[in-house]
Amino acid sequence: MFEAVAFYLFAFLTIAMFFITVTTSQALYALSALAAGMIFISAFFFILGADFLGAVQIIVYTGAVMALYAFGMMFFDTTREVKEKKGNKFIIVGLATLCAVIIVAIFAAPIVSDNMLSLYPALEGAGNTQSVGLVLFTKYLIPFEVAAIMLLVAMVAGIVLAGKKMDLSLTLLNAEEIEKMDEEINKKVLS
Amino acid sequence: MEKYLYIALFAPLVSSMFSALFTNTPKKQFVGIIASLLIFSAFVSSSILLTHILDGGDIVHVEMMTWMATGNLYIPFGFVVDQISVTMMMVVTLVSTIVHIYSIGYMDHDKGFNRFFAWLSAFVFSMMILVMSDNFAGLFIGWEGVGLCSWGLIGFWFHKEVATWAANEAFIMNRIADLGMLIGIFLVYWNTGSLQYDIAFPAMAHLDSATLTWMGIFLFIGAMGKSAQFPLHTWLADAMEGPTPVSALIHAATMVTAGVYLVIRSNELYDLIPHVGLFIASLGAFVALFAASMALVNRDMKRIIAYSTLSQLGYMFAAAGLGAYWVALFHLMAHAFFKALLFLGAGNVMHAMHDELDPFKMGGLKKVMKGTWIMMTIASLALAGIFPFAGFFSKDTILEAAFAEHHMVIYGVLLFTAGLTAFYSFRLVALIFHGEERYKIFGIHPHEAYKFMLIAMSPLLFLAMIAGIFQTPFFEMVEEILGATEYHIHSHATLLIMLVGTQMFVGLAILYAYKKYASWSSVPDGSSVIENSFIYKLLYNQYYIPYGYEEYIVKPYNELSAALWEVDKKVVDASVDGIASIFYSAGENTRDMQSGNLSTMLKWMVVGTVVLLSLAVVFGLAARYSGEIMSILSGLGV
Amino acid sequence: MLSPINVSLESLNLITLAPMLIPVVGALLILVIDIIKGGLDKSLYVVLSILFLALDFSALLDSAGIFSKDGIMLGVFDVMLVDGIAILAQFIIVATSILFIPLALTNKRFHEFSYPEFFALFLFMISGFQFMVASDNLILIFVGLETASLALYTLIAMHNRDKSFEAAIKYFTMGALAAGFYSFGAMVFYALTGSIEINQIATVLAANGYADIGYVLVGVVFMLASFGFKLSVVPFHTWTPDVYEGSSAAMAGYMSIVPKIAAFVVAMRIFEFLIHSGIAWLEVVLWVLVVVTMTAANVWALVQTDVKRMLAYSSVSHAGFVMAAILIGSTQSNSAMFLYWILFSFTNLGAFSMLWISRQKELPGYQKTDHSFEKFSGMIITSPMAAIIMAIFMLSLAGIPPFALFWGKIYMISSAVTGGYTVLALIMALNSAIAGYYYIKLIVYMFMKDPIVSNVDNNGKLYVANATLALKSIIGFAIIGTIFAFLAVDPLLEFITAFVYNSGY
Amino acid sequence: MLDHILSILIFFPALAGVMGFMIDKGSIRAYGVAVAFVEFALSLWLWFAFDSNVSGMQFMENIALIPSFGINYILGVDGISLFIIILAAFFTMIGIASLTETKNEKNMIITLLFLEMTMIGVFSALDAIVFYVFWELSLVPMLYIIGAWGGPMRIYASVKFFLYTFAGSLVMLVGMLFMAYFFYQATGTWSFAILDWYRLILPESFQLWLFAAFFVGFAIKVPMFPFHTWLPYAHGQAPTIGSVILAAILLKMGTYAFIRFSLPLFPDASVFFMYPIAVIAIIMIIYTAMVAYAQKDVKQVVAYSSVSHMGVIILGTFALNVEGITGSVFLMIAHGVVSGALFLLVGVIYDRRHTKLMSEFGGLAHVMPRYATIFGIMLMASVGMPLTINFVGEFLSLLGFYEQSHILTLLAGIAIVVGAIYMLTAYKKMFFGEVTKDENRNLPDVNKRELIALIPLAIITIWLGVYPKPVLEPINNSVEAVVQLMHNKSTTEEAKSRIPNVSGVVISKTSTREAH
Amino acid sequence: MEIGLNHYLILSTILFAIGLVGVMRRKNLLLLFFATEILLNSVNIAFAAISHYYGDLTGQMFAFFVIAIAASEIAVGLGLLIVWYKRHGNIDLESMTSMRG
Repeated sequence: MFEAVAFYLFAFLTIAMFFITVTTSQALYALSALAAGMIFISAFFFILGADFLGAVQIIVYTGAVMALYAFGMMFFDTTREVKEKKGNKFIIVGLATLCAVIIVAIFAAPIVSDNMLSLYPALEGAGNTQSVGLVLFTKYLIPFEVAAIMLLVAMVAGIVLAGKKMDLSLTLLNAEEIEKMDEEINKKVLS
Repeated sequence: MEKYLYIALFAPLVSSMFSALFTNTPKKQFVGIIASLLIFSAFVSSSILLTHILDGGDIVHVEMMTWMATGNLYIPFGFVVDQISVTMMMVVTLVSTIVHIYSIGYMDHDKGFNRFFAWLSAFVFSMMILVMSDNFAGLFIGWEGVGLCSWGLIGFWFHKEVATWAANEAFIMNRIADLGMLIGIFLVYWNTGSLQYDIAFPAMAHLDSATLTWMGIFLFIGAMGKSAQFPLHTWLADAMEGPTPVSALIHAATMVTAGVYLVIRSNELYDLIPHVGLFIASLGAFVALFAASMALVNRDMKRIIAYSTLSQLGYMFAAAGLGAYWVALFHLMAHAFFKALLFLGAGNVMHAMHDELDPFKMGGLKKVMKGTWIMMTIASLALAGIFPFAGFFSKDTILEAAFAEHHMVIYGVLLFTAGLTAFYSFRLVALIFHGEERYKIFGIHPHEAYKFMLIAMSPLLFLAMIAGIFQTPFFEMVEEILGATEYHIHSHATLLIMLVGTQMFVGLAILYAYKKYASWSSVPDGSSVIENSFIYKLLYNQYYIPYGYEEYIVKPYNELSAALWEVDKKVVDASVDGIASIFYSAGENTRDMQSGNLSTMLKWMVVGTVVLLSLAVVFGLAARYSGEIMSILSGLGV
Repeated sequence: MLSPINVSLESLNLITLAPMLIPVVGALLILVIDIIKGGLDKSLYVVLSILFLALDFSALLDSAGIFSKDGIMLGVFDVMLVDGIAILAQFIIVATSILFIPLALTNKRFHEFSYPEFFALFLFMISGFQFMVASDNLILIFVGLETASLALYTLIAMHNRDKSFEAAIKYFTMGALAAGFYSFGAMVFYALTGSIEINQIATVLAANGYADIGYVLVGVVFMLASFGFKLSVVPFHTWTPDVYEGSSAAMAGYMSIVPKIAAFVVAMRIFEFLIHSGIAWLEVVLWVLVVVTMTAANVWALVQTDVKRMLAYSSVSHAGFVMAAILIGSTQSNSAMFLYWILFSFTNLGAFSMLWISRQKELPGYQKTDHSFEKFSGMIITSPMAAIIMAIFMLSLAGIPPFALFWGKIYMISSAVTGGYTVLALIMALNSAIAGYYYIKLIVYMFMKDPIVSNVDNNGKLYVANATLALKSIIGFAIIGTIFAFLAVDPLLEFITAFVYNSGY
Repeated sequence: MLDHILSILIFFPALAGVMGFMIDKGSIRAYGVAVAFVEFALSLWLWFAFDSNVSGMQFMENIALIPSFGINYILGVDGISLFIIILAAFFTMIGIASLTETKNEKNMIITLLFLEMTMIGVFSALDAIVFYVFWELSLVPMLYIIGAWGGPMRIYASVKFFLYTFAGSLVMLVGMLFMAYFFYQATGTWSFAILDWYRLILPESFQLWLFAAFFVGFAIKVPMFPFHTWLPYAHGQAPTIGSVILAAILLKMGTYAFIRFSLPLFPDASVFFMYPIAVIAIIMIIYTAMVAYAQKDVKQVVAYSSVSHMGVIILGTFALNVEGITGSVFLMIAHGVVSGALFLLVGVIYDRRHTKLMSEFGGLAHVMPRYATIFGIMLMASVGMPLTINFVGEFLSLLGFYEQSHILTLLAGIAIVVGAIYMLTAYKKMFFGEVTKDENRNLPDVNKRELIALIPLAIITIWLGVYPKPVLEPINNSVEAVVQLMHNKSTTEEAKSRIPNVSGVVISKTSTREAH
Repeated sequence: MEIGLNHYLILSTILFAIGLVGVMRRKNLLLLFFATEILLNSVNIAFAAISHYYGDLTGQMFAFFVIAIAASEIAVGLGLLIVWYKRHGNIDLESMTSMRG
């Protein structure tokens, strides 16, 4: 009973938050709603016994992602009301309705799960975090490492793109300009 | 004898090529002389061959080389000199020798003197191939060859629009007939397995009559074109635009008789299909009358003679169609002599009159052109069939044959035509040589032709007078292959009445012509009553047939061609371009899908997904509830 | 409580990781070098990259040798799956990368190549693609895919002008949506089968006889959408022309080959078993998608005014053509796909390189875009050799024999014929005719129009303004490969067929 | 060397073309003529070494190319292809020799040499894919020639030419792949070798489809009505040399392919489609002849006349007997010579007046008598005058088809009438009458360079018209083999009866020859 | 009332649909990126739920990696936005239509 109440409560809250996120014209509202929605999602994770995931969700999203976005928003100066041209509502609403219909059609009937084998069952007697750790560092070691590479890539990319290196475009400068620039740099280095 | 055969065949070719070398150089007298000599040598060779045949020698048959050989088909360049071809060779070489010599004078002042001889000799060569070939394919080579040379010679004065038009008309009309001929040849090949006369004709005896009928009809269509039979006759009159020696040689003596030659050559075929023969005879008789009627009122000297040629060709076909091949051949020969004479005489007159052709503008020329007058008068007498000139023997035999075969309608038509012939021939003679000297109005000073031209013509004059005596030897010579039917009216009395009656009828016609035209004094200006009568107009306009052709064939053809070109551009091509432009415009019209707006792009992605999703759900539901769906459907009776 | 797990090192089969790790090491090395001493010339990084890629290639050769001896290799808890198609795809990826990287050595300076980060990211990207193709675990595929994609977005943006940012942002945003689709698709499969390994999914689905076909199709749809994006299948293709136009010609050429072959391999893994299980819906939908992609892209290419954009649409069309292989799903068709892509990589890289060497920094008045058709007017007069080479690339792309792509094309169409897809075969053939028009259009400009006066004066320098020995050698390599492809087809075909067949495709 | 003479013939011009890039612009023509002459001499040597009594393939070469997919480099000639190869070499030679184009002469000559490679390749290939390679490749040089040196609409014309034929041949390619697949199904090995395919007997329903697929490719190339509309544009816009080679050689690829592929591979389908194709051929003959009559541009007249004549060739081919097919092969050569010559002749006047409109001429026979003479000879050949080269082919083609259908042959025979109409009218407009335009008054007659090209053509026209045997005999022998093959392969009753059994006939033929 | 897997799946799908609406609707790129976050998060719920109901950790793993991917994407995406913003002073996608057709 508790589970059901919790589910419906958080379901309602997430849906509401995300709905606000996609519809509000205030960027700040959107950001706040998104952050709230993320936290509510972590509640589901806790309900579902995925404690580790819930923690990661809160840390990564509310901690890191939201902070990034907040910085971004300040940078972009979008704290004011966002003016967006309204596109064709019909398409959007139509597509959304279609989605809804499809959802009902798909999940109205239960998914058969009799012959499901649990390949990596949660270990009896071990906490969620331990179990996750075990799987993560055996089976998913490689994806984990690749994810590390991915984060490195993201970092490098972020630095390159947002840093000073992109301020002056060598692509757009012609040969003489580049030469002049190089000379200036050399001067600086020398002086 | 083969040697003489090759000389007869190739001397004209050599002559032609020799003359052709000088085509682009100014006039060279020796070209004409050498050409004439070469043609004469062909004549001599032909004569030697003739004596050989007359002496009862073997038929000369040679095969020079293979022409085409493929599959079952084997066509050699083979030549045969038998009684028929030797007769034709004699006619051809004789007349062409005379015409060559005559032309040296006639074309004296022409820029294209050398070229003329090249074409003329080429014609002789083609004609020789035509008559000497031992198979249909060879015949067809000559057949087309003479057509080509006729084209070149009619259009000899190519700066004249009418001349070139007439040349093309002649060529194209002949081509229509040639198609029939070609089909006839195909029929012969696929039914008998060969195109050689000596294989094909015997084989025909075993064929069913329908096939033979078609064969006969198609071959005769070929003959109709070359011999200008109705309805393909209009080109002959127009062909008179060519130089007069050409008219004499090609359009009177030789080429136009090729059709008759073909029928005679195919006598074995036509003997098997008498109903086609009857058709040929009827058409011949019709053309004889038809052409003669047009000659009655025409005001162009050469056209009158051309119509008379046409008419005489009708006689020949009438004879051939009735099975009297030898009579046809004999008339062909006699006709060649006097008609060539007549044309050459007309050529003299034209020369004298500075190319004036309307006899009403002449008159009284006998004073200045005595020789020509005599020649033309005798030729006309021969043409009219007055005893004892050549025409009497040949033409009367045709009448007899028609009578003897009991084709009284044909007989009657031919007889009546004989009267018409006499009338228009002497109308012409009277208008040209008698009466007042109307040419003076036009300030012309006529003069007689070169003497050597007259001398050259004299053999023809001679033959026109005496050719009749060859009738019996000729009959004896050709009876072997053309059937030994002598057309004798059984009752001598009937024969006598017929002969005398005919002669009197013809004589009266001549007298009437003289009476009416010998003292003609004015040039008609189209105002007289008779000139405005319907019949006159009908005849003068050649029954409006050329007009009809122009209006109902040539013009529609032009228009249809232009229309088809439009169709080609606007339907066939446009549809191809249309298909291409469908793709292109599809691109143009849908490229806005790529609006460059990221939001649109995202929407496209979602749309694609949702569409696929809906399809998936429909399919999934259908699969899940397939049992129910089937039961509902079956309940509905689907 | 937890007991320690003993894993023997041998069972991990770490050798399977070698090819992917080499570029990672290379990338890290480049980054370290940059940190130690900045401002080094790009040639250093180019050569370093080539060296590491060469090492990568030899590692792949090694894997290929092992594969042909022992068959499919699994490694590191069965996450890695090194089978024939993985090896083939990696060969294509690495070889194309080796051919691509010297294109950095242009005569003029361009922004991205001046920074070592470019090369580091490039090597990371290759590694990402390699992981992507060498696994049947949806997680690793996803992570590899994202690694590569994120690097790729940055590489595009590093060209550093408005259009390239625009391109990168468009690509990125749509990529994010595609990532969402991918994860949703994976979720559906996971919900259905409790597994995220393609083999396992196939097994489970086959075991219950596709009872929940509706759910399966939902998963398939999302996968189709996500890979449709990567493979630029209409209507998920909309990023392609913009991104190609926005990035440098060299990058565009690279993008037309490498990301797609990686995506193709994954698509083969995902869709092939579904096709073989006889899902009519998938066949029909794929058929339609293939035909629409081929045809529509061709039709749009017809109306382009910029050569690079035209080539972008042509790449979409080629991708559609190759998608047919997945639909047909026979060994022959899958071999044809690899053959086609190898031949395509030569030709297309050559074509884009030709554009690359003619890249100007300032556009003259008659030229609205970098590579508008007008630019190439009368090239045969001013720069005949370049014109002929470009023409050969175009003819090859159009599928004119005996140039490279023709052989791929006939083999692919033949596989359609063999698979019983007669109408598809006809449409594939006729699409070449439509495509002929726009390839010929460039030839028309180059060979039949009068040259622009200013180009006559400077002797056609424009067309080779960017050329250096390195670029010329790459083009020479591509042109030789394009012309003499017929000599290589037979060994390639045997090699590919063996690898594909032994991987069970 | 004889073992590889075909490869040498194919690749010598290509090699020379590549080397040509090194030649100085001023000397390129001499180089081109020299190369083409050597090539022509080689082709004559091929003829000399060719054994006319052998009906099968000679000088075969076989090199594995893609053996795993059954593609091999197989070459060979028989009587059917031999003379077209010689003709291709010949026309390239005189084409280069008489070249009047001076703009980018070097590119033109190199392109021509490549074109020569592709032409000879098409006619000597015995592997479907190799055939296809050369077939497609031949489009490229032609595209360039028309597009770069043509008239005002040259780009439209060249692109149309390219895409149209390209689209058609792609359908053919699918047909080839099907054929190879059927062969694979039947034998378990892939093969594109034509001689292998000859051994495969297909059920009729398959034959019909494959025939249709091949037909599309060939029909557009020929070009057959209603696929012919690219041709007038291509000819109308192409430079002289382009038209000459297009008409003389490239169009023959289609008809040649019918004999090489369609007939022996699909005998039953050939019989099945005989009447429809004959009807198309007749439409081609009459319809295009009438369209030709309506033209104002003399080159268009010749172009449409080409279509008309190709109709006769098609008709002869689908006579399906030795006479007809031999005739059509011969007519290919004949039409090559004659239409090539006619295009050269049109080029002569175009070089002088820079117009091809007939209304601009008139009375040319006065100022250019030699030109008029040669034109006249070619004109007469074109209308099928006996003792010219065309007649032999036309006669045999029509004769052959007459066995199949009387009425259709009669209709097709209208060719000789309508052909005469447009040709004579055109000739009359150009050459007869008075000289009306002042520009025409002082036109120089044909010069030596032009005569070098025209005289040999005139000689061939007459020579092969009078004595076609040296050419006809090898053709005949090879055609007999083809017809026999068709007879043996045919499965339906109707086909068996329509296609004659030659083996019996051969004996009787020799007997008739002995009889003479 | 038992909360089953289906409830979670439906919730996940609804959130996914909301995300889609956001993706289609938003013109401001930053806000658009929010919507893509929603997409990924919605899937995460489903993964966690399936994982829970099957007693299988793979789903959690997937969700874990999805979070990592989402974080990386944001880094790169914001980088791109910053570059664009520096040049143009806006992050409206309507301003990015220099390439079309």
